[in-house]
Amino acid sequence: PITQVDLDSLEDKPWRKPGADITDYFNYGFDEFSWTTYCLRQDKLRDEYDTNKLRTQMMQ
Amino acid sequence: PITQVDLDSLEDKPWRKPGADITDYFNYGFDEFSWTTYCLRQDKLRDEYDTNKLRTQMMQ
Amino acid sequence: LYLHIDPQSRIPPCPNYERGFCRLGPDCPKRHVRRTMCELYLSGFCPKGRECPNVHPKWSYTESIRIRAKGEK
Ligand SMILES: [Zn+2]
Ligand SMILES: [Zn+2]
Repeated sequence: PITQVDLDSLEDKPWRKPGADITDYFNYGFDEFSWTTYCLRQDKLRDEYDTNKLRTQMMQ
Repeated sequence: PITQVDLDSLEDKPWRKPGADITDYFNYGFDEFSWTTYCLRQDKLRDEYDTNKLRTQMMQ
Repeated sequence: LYLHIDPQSRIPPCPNYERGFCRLGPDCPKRHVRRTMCELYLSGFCPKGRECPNVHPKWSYTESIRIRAKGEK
């Protein structure tokens, strides 16, 4: 299942509208900047994990 | 913020008593373990991904 | 007209239970409404906001919704 939505893929950013409550959209105190940082770090962790897994498989 | 949680230190766990309905206490399908994990995740992410903190880190 | 309103609906929903946990359980004077949390919001972000059919529970740091931690009274 999709657990992370890429902000760049969204044309409409309703939380930017005046009067919008950002916590209706973002949990854990995230905003656009911190959510993007978090997603990048998650990807990095996954990439490192995948690379290590691949390396182990290749050495067998 | 609390960083270490020992569930066994909780003397009174009324939801564990016979005949108790855990959903009277926990919403969204949480139980004591997943709830504690969720609380810790809230603490951790709110602290680690604080936007001001992230920006300071990037400027160093 | 007002006579047809379910008396239960006049009891305000419990803010702790809305966050996820209320230690008072069945003894709570407020209403505990069982609901479903949004998976995307649980992961951190849901683009639907208030339009989402599932709940985006609001968080606030409150001792009362914590399960007691080590050394705490
Ligand atoms: Zn309650
Ligand atoms: Zn949602």
